[in-house]
Amino acid sequence: MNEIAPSKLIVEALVFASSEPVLEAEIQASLADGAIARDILEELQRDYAGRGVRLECCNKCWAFRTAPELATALRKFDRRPRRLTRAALEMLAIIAYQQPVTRAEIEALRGVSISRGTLDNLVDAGWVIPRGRRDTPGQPVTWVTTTAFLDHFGLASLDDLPRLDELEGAALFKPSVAR
Amino acid sequence: MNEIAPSKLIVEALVFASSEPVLEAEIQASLADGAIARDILEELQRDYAGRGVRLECCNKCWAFRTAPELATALRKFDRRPRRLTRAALEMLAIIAYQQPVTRAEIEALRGVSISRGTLDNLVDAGWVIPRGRRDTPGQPVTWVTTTAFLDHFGLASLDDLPRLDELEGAALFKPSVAR
Amino acid sequence: MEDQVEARFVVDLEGFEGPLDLLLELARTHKVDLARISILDLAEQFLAYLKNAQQLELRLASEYLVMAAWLAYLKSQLLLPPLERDEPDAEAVAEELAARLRRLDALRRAGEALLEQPKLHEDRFVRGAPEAVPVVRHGEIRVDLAELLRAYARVVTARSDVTVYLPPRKLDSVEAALARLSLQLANQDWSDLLRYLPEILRDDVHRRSAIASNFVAGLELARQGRLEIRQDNPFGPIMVRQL
Repeated sequence: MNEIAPSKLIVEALVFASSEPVLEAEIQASLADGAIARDILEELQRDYAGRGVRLECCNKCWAFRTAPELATALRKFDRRPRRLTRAALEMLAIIAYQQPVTRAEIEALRGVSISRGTLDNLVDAGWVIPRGRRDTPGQPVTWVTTTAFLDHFGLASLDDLPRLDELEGAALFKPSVAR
Repeated sequence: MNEIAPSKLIVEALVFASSEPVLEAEIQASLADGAIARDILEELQRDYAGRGVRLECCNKCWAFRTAPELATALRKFDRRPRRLTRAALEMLAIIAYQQPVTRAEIEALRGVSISRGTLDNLVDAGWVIPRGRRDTPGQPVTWVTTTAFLDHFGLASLDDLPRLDELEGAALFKPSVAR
Repeated sequence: MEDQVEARFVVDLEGFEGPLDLLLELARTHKVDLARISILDLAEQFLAYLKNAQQLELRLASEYLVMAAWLAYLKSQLLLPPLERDEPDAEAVAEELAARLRRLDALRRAGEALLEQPKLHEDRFVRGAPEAVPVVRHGEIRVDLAELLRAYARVVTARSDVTVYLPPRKLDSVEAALARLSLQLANQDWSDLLRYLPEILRDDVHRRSAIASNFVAGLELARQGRLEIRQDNPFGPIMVRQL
């Protein structure tokens, strides 16, 4: 067996040690000059493909996670299912697909006002955060999804969201949305 | 690459996801008939030998651990900008205005003692250095600011620091209301 | 029997997130192809649904009533031949509503698709026993001159907050001066107010306080009509005489 390069060992251990996704930049920072974190991570990802544990990448963050197809075999583990109300799920989907999006835009889409708690729940779960403001009167805050959202739903990036033809090219919001 | 036996996948994921070392008997219980936990675990142990992560066994309990020889190499480098603590900021300000000044004099001015780390932070930043000693009993070291300090704050010289009366004019100086 | 009849007509508006949601649900349950949705049919269903709800005296949120009124109007416009319409573009308005419903439906299905994903802590598990990795913080320190100056101002201000105890000074009181004047003025002709200072004056402050007290006491006695007081010229001696 060939000896594994020290930088690869360090990357593997660094990501493995954490239960949270580790920033690629942080991994790069702990490597000696010349070693490229991305290359090593992708190599590791190939090493772990087909194993019980996978190296997942989401939003330039990396984490080891058990293989999704083992879900039933791992039933004994504490499940922490988050029950989402229909309103919250719809709101999450809107933010995921339309980000950055303001509260008023979400309300316009759903045709109903949003109860305070619905947004709070999504923020508490760590799935959405405010980022920036819309350059319209009142300068409302816009909302985006987080890395934790991608991690939770096993998405490598927002591009992995299921495609919706209905949303393709459709100007969801009237010209009131200035960017 | 050969496909890995499902029971091996399960054992790997099970040990990975467990917060405590897992009893061999417990692993055996979660396997289908015919599979022997011990054999699988030892096979996994060989798979992980020489990697950044090891499968360790102690007292018939199994757990993944990062390789011990990496302990010193495993560091996370946090390059996010830091802020100075209030104590450090006040200390820096006192040194800037009162230099050369001893630690005891700074403590007398702030009315509280200074933790070692506070001064270390300023030294690490390259903003203050010890220079000379006070000609008093114990001959304490006196502290001064550096050129790096001037550079960081965009000052040509220490004379560029506003005087106290100028601070008052700038509304930075808010005398507290008599209580 | 009656219970059964009512049960058949239970309209649960609680479950709906506003009129659009109800419209969408109606479209779905009636297997309407959202791509070829007939707003006319849907409007009728919506109005029937609300009518039913009103017969059961359910309280309807105003937004449902607004939607009902709007749909009723849209329906009437759609039924009229184009020439007699108030609004020429009823079809366009209907199409816009249909498009909104399609979008909402798409987003709802997107949400449902999200739930199909292998979720963390349910289908995928994290490392159960994370290991602490030492963190070396070496980011640039971010602080500007204004913060530095504010900090210095804070230190200096805090220092000036110190409570200062001054030893109480022994001053000559007005009461003492009143007693002095009342006693010593008896049977005296015009005389200088300053003649009646205490015999022992510790220092200049004590002396000045005695002069002030004498003056105040003099004014008080004059007010009571027990004393005459005069000053012939500015800064001249103040003369007093008992009445």
